[in-house]
Amino acid sequence: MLLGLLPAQIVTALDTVVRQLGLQGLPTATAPWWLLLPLPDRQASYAPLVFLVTVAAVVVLTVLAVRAVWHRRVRRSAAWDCGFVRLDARMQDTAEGFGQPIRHIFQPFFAMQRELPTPFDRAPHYSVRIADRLWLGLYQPLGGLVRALADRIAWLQQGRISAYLLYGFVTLLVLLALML
Amino acid sequence: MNAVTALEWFTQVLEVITALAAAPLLFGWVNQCRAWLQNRSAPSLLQPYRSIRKLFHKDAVLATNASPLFRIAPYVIFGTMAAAAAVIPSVGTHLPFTPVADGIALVGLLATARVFQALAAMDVGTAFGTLGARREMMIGFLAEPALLMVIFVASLLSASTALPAIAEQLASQAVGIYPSLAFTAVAFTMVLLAENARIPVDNPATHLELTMIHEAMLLEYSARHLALLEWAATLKLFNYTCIGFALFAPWGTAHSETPQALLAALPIFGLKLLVAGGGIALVETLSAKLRVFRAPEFLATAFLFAVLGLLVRLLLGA
Amino acid sequence: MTALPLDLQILNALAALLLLVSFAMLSQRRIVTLVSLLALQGALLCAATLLLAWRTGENHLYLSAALTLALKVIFLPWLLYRLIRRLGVYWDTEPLLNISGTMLVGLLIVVFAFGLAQPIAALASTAMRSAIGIAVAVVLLAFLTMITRRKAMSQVVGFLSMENGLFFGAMSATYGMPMIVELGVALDVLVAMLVLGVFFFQIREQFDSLDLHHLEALKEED
Amino acid sequence: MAHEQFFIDPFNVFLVTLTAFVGFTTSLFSRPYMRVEVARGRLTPGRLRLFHSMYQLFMATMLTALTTNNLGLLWVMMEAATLSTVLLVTLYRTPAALEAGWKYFILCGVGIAQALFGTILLYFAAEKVLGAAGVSALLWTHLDAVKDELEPVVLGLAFVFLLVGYGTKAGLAPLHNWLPDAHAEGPTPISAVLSGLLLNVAIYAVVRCKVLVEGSLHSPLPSRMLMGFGLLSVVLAAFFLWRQRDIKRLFAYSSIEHMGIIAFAFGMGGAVANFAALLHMTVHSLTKSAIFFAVGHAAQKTGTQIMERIRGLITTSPTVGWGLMLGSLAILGLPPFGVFASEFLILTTAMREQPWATPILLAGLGVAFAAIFGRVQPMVFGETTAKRLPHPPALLPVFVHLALVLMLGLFIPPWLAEWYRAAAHLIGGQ
Repeated sequence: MLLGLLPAQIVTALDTVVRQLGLQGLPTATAPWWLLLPLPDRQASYAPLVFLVTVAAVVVLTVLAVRAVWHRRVRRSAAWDCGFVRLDARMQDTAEGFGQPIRHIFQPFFAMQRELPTPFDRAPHYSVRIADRLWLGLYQPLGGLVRALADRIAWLQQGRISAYLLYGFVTLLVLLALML
Repeated sequence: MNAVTALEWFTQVLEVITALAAAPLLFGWVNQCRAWLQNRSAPSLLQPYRSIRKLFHKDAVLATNASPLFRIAPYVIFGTMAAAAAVIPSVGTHLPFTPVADGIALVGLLATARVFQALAAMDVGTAFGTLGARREMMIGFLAEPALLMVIFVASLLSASTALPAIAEQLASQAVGIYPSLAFTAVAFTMVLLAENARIPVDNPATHLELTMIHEAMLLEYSARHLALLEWAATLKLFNYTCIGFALFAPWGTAHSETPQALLAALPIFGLKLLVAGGGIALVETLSAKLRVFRAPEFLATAFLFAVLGLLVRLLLGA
Repeated sequence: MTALPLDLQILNALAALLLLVSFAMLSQRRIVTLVSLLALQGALLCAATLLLAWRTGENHLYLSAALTLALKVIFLPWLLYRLIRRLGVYWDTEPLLNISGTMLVGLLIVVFAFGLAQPIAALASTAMRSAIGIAVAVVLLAFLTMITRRKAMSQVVGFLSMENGLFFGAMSATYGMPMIVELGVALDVLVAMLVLGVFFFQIREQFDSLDLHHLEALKEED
Repeated sequence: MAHEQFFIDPFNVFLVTLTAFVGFTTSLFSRPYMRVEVARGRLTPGRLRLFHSMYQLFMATMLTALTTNNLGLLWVMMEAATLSTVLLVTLYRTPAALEAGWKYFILCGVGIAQALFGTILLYFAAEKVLGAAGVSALLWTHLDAVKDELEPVVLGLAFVFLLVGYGTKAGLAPLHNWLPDAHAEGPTPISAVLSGLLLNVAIYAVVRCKVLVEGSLHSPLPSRMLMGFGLLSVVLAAFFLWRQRDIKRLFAYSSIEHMGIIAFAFGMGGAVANFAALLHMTVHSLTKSAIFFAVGHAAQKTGTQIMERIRGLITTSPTVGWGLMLGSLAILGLPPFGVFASEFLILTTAMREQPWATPILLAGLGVAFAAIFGRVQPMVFGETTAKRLPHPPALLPVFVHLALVLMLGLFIPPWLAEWYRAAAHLIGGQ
């Protein structure tokens, strides 16, 4: 929030770091504290605090205007259930439901298995399993490769002391041959 | 930063008031054109004003489980739309508000309005509210990049993202054929139609809950809240048309804050509104409503046009 | 080659004998004879040191010869014999590679050792410079015996014969190491033997046999 | 002649302080730890006395090895260090401990014997130049002064023997097989000291010889060999980490990996690489001993070293949990800690000088990170039914070490940096 509302102050603070690094800092613009001037100032400036205050002012103005000109009477009653008898919590939309359209648009990016109940199902149930293609395509094979490699390398450490001595012996001979 | 003169404040206030007043008029005019084009007898031009006034007098009926957010949201949405009107240069371009917010801040403001609308829709928890919110978010999710691309292409031409500066730059440019602007204009109209729930994406006059997007979110509202939201919707259409004028038809807006210039600019602005309203109605009657999951393709083409405009601008330099 | 003086001839003969004993140890299966071969190797080393000391007049060599005699010819073999009798381990099972295979590899290694020692011998100024090759061969052969053995005891004997090879190397290259180092090495070997003795008893206690295939539990392949 | 037997130069001064400090903290840690072990009946009081006496002997041998000027004596001290620790590794008298002890003794004994032959060859080459001056021919300072006149061929062969000899003690790749068994089976203070200090002393010996050989040989072969050993260790250890079920073996392999990184850095040579290697030696021994302290307590509390059976340390005893977690994050080279600083320096120099080696190094580090973090995280944060332990264990040394490593990661005090720079210059020569 602070960074959003007071960018100019933070940018000038960072500017000192840039100067210390010997790079070219911001031009010493004389913009008022509430204004954020980009480098070529002609482009477009932005004053977050003033913007927020104006919008809030307009909102408050509308509230007062409506309250003043018209009335504030409120009456409570049941939500419109469009003919359905009993609305309960289970019928409420879930987050997954909320994301369904976007997921539908980006279908190819998700490896999604969906089980839709057919109208003739005795016990219809709906389930969806979403997996990240990258995880299936890249990470799992990579993990499998590392595990397989680890198993093969584990054979090196097979417990017999004569094998270990042989490793030492062979390294010594190879290095000596290399050195000649 | 030249001192902000009183006249500039005058133009600013004038713009907001014209927006508030003219928005329902534009909405009424579009409905009238549509009716004529579909050779139906048109409702009167002032019908939106009458319905808004009627709603303001009714008692507000709130759902039992409605939270305070439900009651505040209409005011916030209306407030943001009014503030957006202040940022967009409809009549004059010398606005004190220019340094405060540029095009991108404007898109942010519209996004906040959309967020509040979606939250309010989901607040009561009825199936239709969430249905509408979900679809609105989908549309918004796809329309925003296209809108930003449009503003980006326009700012490429005029080296500034502040809408008044773009308008001034384009107005003073020699009139010629700019293919990049043409493509971006097409993209912008498609975004306008999608964002304001016009025909190809959502039918404003529909009563079929399953097909609604914008209307589904307002189902739970009544009386003054509904009035505010209706008015905000008309204001949103008005704002979008003003953005369209600023980016693609900036001639005739007053480039100085003197009263005579403003007075001269008003009739031209009225004429532009009439033409735009007629255009929207024509497009609506010519096209049929798309299935909800065809809307992404529609908006993807909009984005494609905007990017095409960008490429043409960069490659051909026009 | 002019006829070498008598003592050099004897030294070279002793070096050749040392190589022969290392070969013998490589192929020996009875642990008792293995230990006696180790004692023989120690004796040969001691004789060579004495002869070298007499020839070059380096008096610290006499001390080193006495040390080798006491440690490598008398004390350690006696300790090993006692351990063999106490633990009753007389036979070493078939080594990994059969005897003829090991001999062949041993030959290759000796050739390699000589090839290796050639440049060093050329530079050495000591009388016994040709013996450096033999020293390297003895060290590598001892290494081979340790690899191919299956009993803990024979591995230890291989380790000690490697120490003998190293001492012989020092002898032939530089008339022995500085005294302080010789003492240190001798001390280390002595302590190593005591530790190994402790080990034998513990292994015997845990596995009631000195065979190394019991000591293969810690591995990655489970 | 006697006054030249011992010497202190920038290279071994920081190692001596490090060894003394870690030795001190480990003895602090081992006192309560071993008393609990005796109380548990895993040790008889007699063996406890053996432990403490051998521990002191071990510290003595390491400190003399670091300060002695005579390379022969350096070898004798390394052999003595092996002897003193071999008894400690078999302290618990379990079959596994016995096997680990036997392998440790035989493999290191044979390795060290090669180093003796290397020292003989070194002495042989030195005698030709310094004349048969008895002891002074083996004094490092003398040899260093005259190293470019030494015979290159003999020095080359000597370096091979020394590298294989001390390399076995340092746990470099093909000769590392004894290390995981020895570090896992011995009591925890011993694993901490073995992993933390003895490996450093072995690398110290290798570098001492490399300085001499590099001076006379003028060919990049010794550095290439050291780099080869280093890379092989990093890669092999990284893949070994994947199959571990015992926590101490896991961190033993991690020691092999870090020794590989240090060897690779010394192999690259140059002032920055040497500086980074010295820094890495310091932070590695501090972090690794801290981890072993935490692991010791974790194993003692849960009674097992098998990782699957240790769960939810953070709930049962938070100090151990936090100690282990922070230690593992430090050893894996996460930024605020010193290990990241040194690994960063090594990688950047490698990228500049040996670009072909960097992908291998990065792959090794990546695989190791995945393996260790994947196992430690469930151990610390997994859910467990065991309730919280009444008395928090005395884990002050762990957090002192980690604080030091954190400090080294954030800011290296100028005098320490000066030590490292002088040592790097001494080793690098340029």
